[in-house]
Amino acid sequence: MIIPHPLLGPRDSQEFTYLGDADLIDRPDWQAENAADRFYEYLYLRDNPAGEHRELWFHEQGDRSWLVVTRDTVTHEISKVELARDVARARGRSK
Amino acid sequence: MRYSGFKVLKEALTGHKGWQPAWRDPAPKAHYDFVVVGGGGHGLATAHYLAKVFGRSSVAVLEKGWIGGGNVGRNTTIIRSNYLLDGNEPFYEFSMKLWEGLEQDFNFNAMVSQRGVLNLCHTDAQRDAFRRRGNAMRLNGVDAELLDTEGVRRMAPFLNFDSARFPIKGGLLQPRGGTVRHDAVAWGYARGADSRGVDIIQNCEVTGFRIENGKCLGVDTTRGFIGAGKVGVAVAGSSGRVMAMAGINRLPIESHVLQAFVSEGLKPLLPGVITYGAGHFYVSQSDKGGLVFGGDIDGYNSYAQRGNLPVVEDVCEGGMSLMPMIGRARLLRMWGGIMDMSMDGSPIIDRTDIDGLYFNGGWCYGGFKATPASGWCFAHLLATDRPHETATAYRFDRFRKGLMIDEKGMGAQPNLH
Amino acid sequence: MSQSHRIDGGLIDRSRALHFRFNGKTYQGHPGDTLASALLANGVRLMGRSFKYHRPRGPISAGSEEPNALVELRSGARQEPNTRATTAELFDGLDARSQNHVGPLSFDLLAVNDRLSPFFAAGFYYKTFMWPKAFWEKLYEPMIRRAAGLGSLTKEADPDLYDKGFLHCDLLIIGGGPAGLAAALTAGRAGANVILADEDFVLGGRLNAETFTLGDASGSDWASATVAELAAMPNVRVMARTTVLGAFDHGIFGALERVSDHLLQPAAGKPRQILWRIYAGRSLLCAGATERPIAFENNDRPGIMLASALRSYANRWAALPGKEVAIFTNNDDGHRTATDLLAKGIKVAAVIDSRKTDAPRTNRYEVLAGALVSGASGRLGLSGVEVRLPGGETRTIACQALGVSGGWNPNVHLTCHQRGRPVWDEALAAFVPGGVLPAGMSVAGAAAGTLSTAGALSSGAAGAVKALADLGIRAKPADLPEAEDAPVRIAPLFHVPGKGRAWLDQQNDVTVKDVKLAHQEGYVSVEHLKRYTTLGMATDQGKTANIGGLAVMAEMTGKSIPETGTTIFRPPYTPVAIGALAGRSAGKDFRPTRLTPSHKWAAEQGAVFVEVGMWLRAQWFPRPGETHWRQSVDREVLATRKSVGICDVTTLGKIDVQGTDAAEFLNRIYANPFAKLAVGKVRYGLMLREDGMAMDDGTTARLAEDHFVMTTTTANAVGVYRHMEFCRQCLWPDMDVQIISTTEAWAQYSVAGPNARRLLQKIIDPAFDISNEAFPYMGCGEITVCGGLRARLFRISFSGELAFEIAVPTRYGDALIRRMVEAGKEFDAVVYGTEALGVMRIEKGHAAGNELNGTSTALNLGMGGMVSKKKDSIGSTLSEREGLNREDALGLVGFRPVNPAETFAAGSHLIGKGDVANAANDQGYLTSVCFSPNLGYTIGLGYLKNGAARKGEVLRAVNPVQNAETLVEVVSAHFVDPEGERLRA
Amino acid sequence: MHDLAALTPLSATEPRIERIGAIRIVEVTDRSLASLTCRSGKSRPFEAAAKALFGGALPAPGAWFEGAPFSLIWTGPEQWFVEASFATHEDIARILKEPFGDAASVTEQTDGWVRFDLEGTPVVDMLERLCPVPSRRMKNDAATRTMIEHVGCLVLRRAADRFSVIAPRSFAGSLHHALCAAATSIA
Repeated sequence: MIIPHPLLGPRDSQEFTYLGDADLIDRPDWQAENAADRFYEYLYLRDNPAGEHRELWFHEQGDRSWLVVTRDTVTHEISKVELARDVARARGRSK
Repeated sequence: MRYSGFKVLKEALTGHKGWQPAWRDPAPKAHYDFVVVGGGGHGLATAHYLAKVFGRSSVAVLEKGWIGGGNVGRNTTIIRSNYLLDGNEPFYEFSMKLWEGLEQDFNFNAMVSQRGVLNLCHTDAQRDAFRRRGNAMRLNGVDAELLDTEGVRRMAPFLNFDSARFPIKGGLLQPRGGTVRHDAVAWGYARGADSRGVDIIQNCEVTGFRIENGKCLGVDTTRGFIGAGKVGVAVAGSSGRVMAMAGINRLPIESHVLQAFVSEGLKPLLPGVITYGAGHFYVSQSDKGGLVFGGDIDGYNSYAQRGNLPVVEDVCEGGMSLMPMIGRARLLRMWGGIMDMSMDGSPIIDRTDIDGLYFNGGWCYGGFKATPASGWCFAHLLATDRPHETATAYRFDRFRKGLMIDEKGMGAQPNLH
Repeated sequence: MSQSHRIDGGLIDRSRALHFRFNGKTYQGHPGDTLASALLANGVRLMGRSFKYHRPRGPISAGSEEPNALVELRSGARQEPNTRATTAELFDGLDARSQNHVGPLSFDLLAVNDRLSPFFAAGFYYKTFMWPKAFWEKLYEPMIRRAAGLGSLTKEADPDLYDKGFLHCDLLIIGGGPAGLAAALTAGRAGANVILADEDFVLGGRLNAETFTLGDASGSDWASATVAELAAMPNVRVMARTTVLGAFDHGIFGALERVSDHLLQPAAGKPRQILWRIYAGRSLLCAGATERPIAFENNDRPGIMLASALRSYANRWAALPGKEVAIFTNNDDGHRTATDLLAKGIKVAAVIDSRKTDAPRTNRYEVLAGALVSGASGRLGLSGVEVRLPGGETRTIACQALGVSGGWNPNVHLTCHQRGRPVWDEALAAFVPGGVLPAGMSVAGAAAGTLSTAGALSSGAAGAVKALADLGIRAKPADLPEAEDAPVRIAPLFHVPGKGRAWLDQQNDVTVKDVKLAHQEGYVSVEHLKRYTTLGMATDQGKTANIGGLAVMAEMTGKSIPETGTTIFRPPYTPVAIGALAGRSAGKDFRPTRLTPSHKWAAEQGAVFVEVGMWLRAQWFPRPGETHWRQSVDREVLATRKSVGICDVTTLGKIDVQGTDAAEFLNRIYANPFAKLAVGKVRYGLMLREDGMAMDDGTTARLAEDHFVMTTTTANAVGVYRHMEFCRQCLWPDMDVQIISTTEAWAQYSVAGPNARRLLQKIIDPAFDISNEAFPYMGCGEITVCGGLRARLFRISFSGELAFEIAVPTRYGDALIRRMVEAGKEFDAVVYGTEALGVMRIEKGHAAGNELNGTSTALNLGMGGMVSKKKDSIGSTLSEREGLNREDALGLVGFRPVNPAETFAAGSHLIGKGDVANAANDQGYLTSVCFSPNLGYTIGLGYLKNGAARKGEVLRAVNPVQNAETLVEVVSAHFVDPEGERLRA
Repeated sequence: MHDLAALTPLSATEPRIERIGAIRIVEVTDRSLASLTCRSGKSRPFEAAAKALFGGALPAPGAWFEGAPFSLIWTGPEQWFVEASFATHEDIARILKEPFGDAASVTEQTDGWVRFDLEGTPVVDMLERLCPVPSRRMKNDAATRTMIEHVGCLVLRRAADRFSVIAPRSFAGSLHHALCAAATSIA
């Protein structure tokens, strides 16, 4: 596969390491009432669509950026690639 | 119709006129006591044992395409019970025992070939881990032998002992491990089930579950509604897709693609199954002569049933580094199957929160060898509502409770299991 | 007998003779020949045996679709089984042998299988060999295995090199026939970056095998002139002998270039083959089409081949399998072969055309319209065919060669590699590429079903224009010569009905009867058919067989061919040497090797090295007189504990962590607190995964308010770094923290033992006070050594001794160890390897890789108290789950043998003294075991249920795989200096 | 001054120069190296310091520039490698840290890496056997990370016939072996 890196253009996916579902960005609040349940759901339950999937890739043999790649799991077509840091901020994460 | 050497002889002399279809092609009935969704190895085995062991004959297996078209038809045919953890080992040994009597059970030669599974180790730490595993197997009454380098050399003198990047320091051998002709497993179970009255319905895709008041009443299919007392889903690879139709959208499972490979036919070379402990490569030789081999999953979510070059190359690098004699053998064909990769690398055979709906999946790439036990245990659960004694750990709630069965110790990262 | 069947003309170089051997006999051929063409020219038709029935076989094709003419090429370590004689380029000294027979090729003892074929019908083995049960493994299977298989490998290592390569282009053109050449001209002239790849050693495709003219030139002349023009363009790369083997995601293709297969052996340092990964903006498939046979009784006799192959052998290679030739066709193309052969002066005995009314009439040769070939004679080589005339009478025609033309199948293979399905074209009676193609791919020429030369040329040019337009490159179609433009006229015919066996898949011996049997038994789905009969699963992957099988099944089910199913292809297009897919990553070069800064010195000392991940580390340093590794290791351990030892610990991961939020960042990724670590201090840290399992451990030093240096274990360095980047970028994107690996930048040595300080004082510049008061346990600082070299010093200990780790820029690592060894002489200092390191850490009870196995929690490790509940850290919440906090949770403890003379092994399981050794009574297991030279007996660490509470208990360490069992006592994991007095000294 | 002798990444006292066909593979040891990363919210002072020290804009993603005394290579978002002569800038991290102050994190990298310069007309043919980087299309200011025989590397183009490959130092021997093998293969 070729991942169009937002900064570096098309790169062979072999340079990347895969993590999975981009929801892993949404780490729960440790002090929440139901923190145990929320952490369980966060870590273990996954969207597993046959179709568009937002997922985390790490450009390990490259610029060390974590990326959020939107990819179709049936055709492997990639429709969007963003820096995970930007996505994380947009989802309300900060410090 | 029973198969036998005599029958083959008779038919040969009379022009093969007497052979009947291996299984019937019935139209679906309006209602069954048990509907098994998925005509792969696990679904067919479930139906076979429901009929044979639990005496239930009002059973249908619904398959959207042709039976045996899922992972049972596209794997590397290995059987073994060399597991480490309590949650797994008795189950896989139960499976191994069923393999050992399978052909007589369903009257079909699946070519169960127990020529040994040898896992190689390349570091002292790996050898320690194999000793622990081998001892765990022995404590469970399972055969295991720990070989030193010389022991490995005697079994497989063609391995790279002289110029290996990672020297072979020994291996864990399960002599009873081996291979099985994979398609024959599906066909054999189909025949076994069919002969006991199970309806095997091909080209019948489930399009929805009819659920009322928290109870599953049956399934909508491309051939109409089929009512069911209980519905068992055994569609590993597509678990996410199918369970979503029942409103269960998030499972502790991701779908990944695993590639496998076969070489051109060669005269006998390999003693059994060999697994490389320093690279991603395992190999056996089929009765036809092809080297059947594979490695890691491609590593990203996929329903595509095909993989990409990096893993092909990675697998062949492992192969060449382990057995440099295969350089001039040619890779004939590569294919991909979709794996239910679970969060701890172990499967799930459990009830769901919906009454009457049962689940069997998350087999990662260990599903083939599990086929008989998976079928038996799922049949047990469907028939009795209690888990089989060897499958009590395969529960959905083990992640919530911290009771993971993590053979590789990789944690909640499915592509590493 | 010298080239008795060589005729005039052809594209061979008759000025040079090449000598080669087949089955021990020497023959001559010419440059430009394949092994098959040269053998045919020498009158050899019999080249191999089939898989199951061991039927005598000759080539049916002149290309890579060949199912029959498979040979073992070369000998010794270079022996190469299953090589198609039809594509093996002839070279001087070529040595080939037929395969899969017992006894001589012409008298194969296993041909008895053919006589017994009624017993070997499709799937027979599923129905028998089950009784008695034990016989399968002892008798039946070994027998089947010996009989099965095709060629053989020697068990020697492949001596050749294989390269990999990576190419990028705008347009990849797959196939160099008329369509591909027209496309390449068009794209090349437009200035696009073009790769043109063809599996043949001469480009031109069918142009080299036909007698058509293109404008004023012969097809082959036009092709070679076009290739010359393309080769002169800097933006075009013409790759002959290159098979595009697979279409992968996003325009990535695999291609195999056979660089040296046409040579006796590769030149020194040169590859045999290159696996290219081609990144193509667009691709144009111009792979042509493959003719298909018509099945009839005994249609596998040597001498029966595809009509187009016969034409190729005559036109391109000036070779013929026989002096008298007949043709069997269902379409006009078959007649071309007759015409071409006549023009060469060959006797055409008859053209049997299955079409009653559409068969062309001519007086140049006899046409038997509406007739069918119903049989063939000549076991080892065709002698004649039996023809069933329209009236029902039969006629025998003597011939040594029969050309069969059943129509053409477009080579759609690569269009299927991403699960695309071809569609049926009624007019062609063939599958053509479907609507869903791999991204960026289009198809032209015969591969798209455009079978005329003119059509191929124009569709190739148009295809290139369109593909380039997608990329924003303007091109206009190359001016093309006038060419043959005949329409396709065909009346589908796939097999001739009859009682005898008619072969569909020649290599795997699948006959029409087998397909009928599969239908009878319910194996109707195409996939079931394939798997039950093995149709299409031979080394040719059914290139000439699949459609025939499908057609017979369609006939049985009464459905049309497309309703019955389609056949999709998977990579590779043709089989690829496994060596080529591995490239250089084989043997010692499987993975790169990382060397430590002291490697050169250690090698000079005769150190024994061990692989640790990609690193090579010194395992121990044998001294003269030491004959067993234990002697060396014991000495290293004792000397270190007694005085001082030095160890290269550079392989530990080192990560530089900076920024105003660095302290808080570490506080969150470690389970224990880090925020308040003082500058100039080091702290041990335990890192958990989010699921609560220990991920890694190590020490982290605070060099400044906003600057830390973290160490990781050697094994986890990469994973920890990745995890930290995840936390930094995805979880806390606004934290001011920067991380970078510095593992390689520093040569780091542990100096341990009571004399460690005294040794270091001789090295470290006097300005730096490293006394216990000035530089206490867990202190760190930046210093200089040896007169001004900047260095870092950490007072940390893995061995349990007074110990320091000293780091200098890596280039001085070699000099530093030499200097320290020199300085240590007065203390009898030793340098120790990983074994002694391991012994000392077990003696001290430090967890390492065997304990951090991915399923251990802080609680298991005896560090449950370290997980701070006062802060958020990765893994703290989920580590509270009930299953991880059971009362009988495994706890890390120490073990010693009750009888000190006895030993035990890591991986032993723990069983109560009076209990049966079974899984139900399993209490835990030993993780790390060594002989302690300090204590004089074997010691071990292990996980035991509720371990901490069971000190003093005696258990059995059972090790059934080695038939061993030892009584062990549960003790503290800290065997040496449990109070930690030494490391604070 | 200390009196410790340095070894090159290939464990010799002098840098290795290999000539294979038309290719020269040169072990470069006279360069010092540090990483320079902009701290959060400090881009303004960071850029000011960079402008003062380097005299121009910092290279964009995928680019590098050669300057005197400092050359800069983009290595990641808001991160650059700074290279200078070892003879004059041995202590490069300290030299950089001063002007940037707390606007940047600076880490010594000199000994973390090995650099090989590849020279000769067929250098692109050679790189095509080594890594997926589109070396033929790379401009003379392009710098990119990639993999060569499982070693993560930084590849820089310097001229039509000149590239640098920079890799973690412990891999020097294996990388050199791979480079020589590729050069032999295309020679």
